[in-house]
Amino acid sequence: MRNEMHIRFSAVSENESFARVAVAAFLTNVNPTLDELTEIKTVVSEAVTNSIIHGYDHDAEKFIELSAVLEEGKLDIVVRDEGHGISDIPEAMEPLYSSKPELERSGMGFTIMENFMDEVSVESGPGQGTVVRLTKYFAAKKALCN
Amino acid sequence: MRNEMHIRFSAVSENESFARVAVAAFLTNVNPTLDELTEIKTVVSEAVTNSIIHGYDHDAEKFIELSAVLEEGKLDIVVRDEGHGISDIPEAMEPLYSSKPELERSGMGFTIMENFMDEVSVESGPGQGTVVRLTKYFAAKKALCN
Amino acid sequence: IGEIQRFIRDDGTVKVSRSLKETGNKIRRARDELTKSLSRSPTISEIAEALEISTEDVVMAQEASRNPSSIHETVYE
Ligand SMILES: Nc1ncnc2c1ncn2[C@@H]1O[C@H](COP(=O)(O)OP(=O)(O)O)[C@@H](O)[C@H]1O
Ligand SMILES: Nc1ncnc2c1ncn2[C@@H]1O[C@H](COP(=O)(O)OP(=O)(O)O)[C@@H](O)[C@H]1O
Ligand SMILES: [Mg+2]
Ligand SMILES: [Mg+2]
Repeated sequence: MRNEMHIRFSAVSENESFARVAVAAFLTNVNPTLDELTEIKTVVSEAVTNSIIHGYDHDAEKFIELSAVLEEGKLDIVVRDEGHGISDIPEAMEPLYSSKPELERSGMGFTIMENFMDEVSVESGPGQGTVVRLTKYFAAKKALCN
Repeated sequence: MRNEMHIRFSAVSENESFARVAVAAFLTNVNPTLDELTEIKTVVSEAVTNSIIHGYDHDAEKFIELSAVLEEGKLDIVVRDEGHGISDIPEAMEPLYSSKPELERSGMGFTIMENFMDEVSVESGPGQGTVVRLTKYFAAKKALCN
Repeated sequence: IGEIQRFIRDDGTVKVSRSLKETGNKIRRARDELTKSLSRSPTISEIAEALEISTEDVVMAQEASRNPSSIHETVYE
């Protein structure tokens, strides 16, 4: 069975927590382990925070789109903003690279996403917004653990 | 500040719980009491269940839209489906009326919504889907409670 | 050996459903105590503070420990 949800929400930092819990609640149906859930929530936080801070420079009038599709143990998450975009994607994805080090950003957002998810892809360009696609295989992971 | 979220999700009963938690998580920003939260979640359950059971006859390919807008203590919730619709709205909203009593539906869904929310309105017609609008004033409630 | 057993038990395979149900029971107890001491329903942040957990966990656990018949109890009480 395929199950999907698509959320559109105001780009305010308060909604970072909302986005995390919404994805966690959506995943409850596959009864993940605590670790799996923590990882997914962390990854969603990183992507949503990036959209709020880097994509929109904290413009509360803007919107972020967060999708999750579950199908046969495969989870696809998409985080999309229509913000400033990224000009050099490979550079942005390097560990420790941050265009806003003055905000004490760690530059580890994309590294964390790549670490916790099975696939990560980024589509972006200056003025074109950013789409981050994250995939995780649940069934496989579960088979390993049991 | 205005904060909004719009969710579109598969019309499957597993997502009833997802919808409840998503709204609860969104409301965390206004720090509701557990009682307030339980009431809102109950109301969301009733409206979403109606869309799944009555609107779509459990067609998992269909989608439900759930919106929540928070602005100065006013919460507007909208639950929308594109299902069969309701031909006689006043009759449908009567306590104990159910078009599917054989499913052990209590016929109390709309009554519960009217009981827990400050305003309830229904827009629907045969073949036109159903839109349920629910409003609750949070600030006022809180002032009363303190 | 105790160390190893603890390690094995905590190897990250704890299902969320179990953990949330346990927290849900603590929330119910905290809610009852706080309702008495405050003479009103506690807010979600008051529960979180009392149990030293996040409001996110309160939201998740409250749902997980939900009694399916509670809707009807709420209405008919
Ligand atoms: N949604 C986005 N919109 C615009 N730029 C982004 C977005 N996400 C990431 N970036 C760019 O990629 C860089 C690296 O992101 P990340 O690894 O999360 O580190 P950090 O957020 O700590 O800077 C950011 O500093 C920013 O320049
Ligand atoms: N989304 C909907 N689409 C079509 N019909 C609906 C919808 N919601 C409610 N109804 C109609 O209104 C009636 C009353 O709803 P409700 O008070 O929730 O009682 P119950 O769900 O127990 O039947 C339903 O039996 C159904 O005929
Ligand atoms: Mg980042
Ligand atoms: Mg009903």
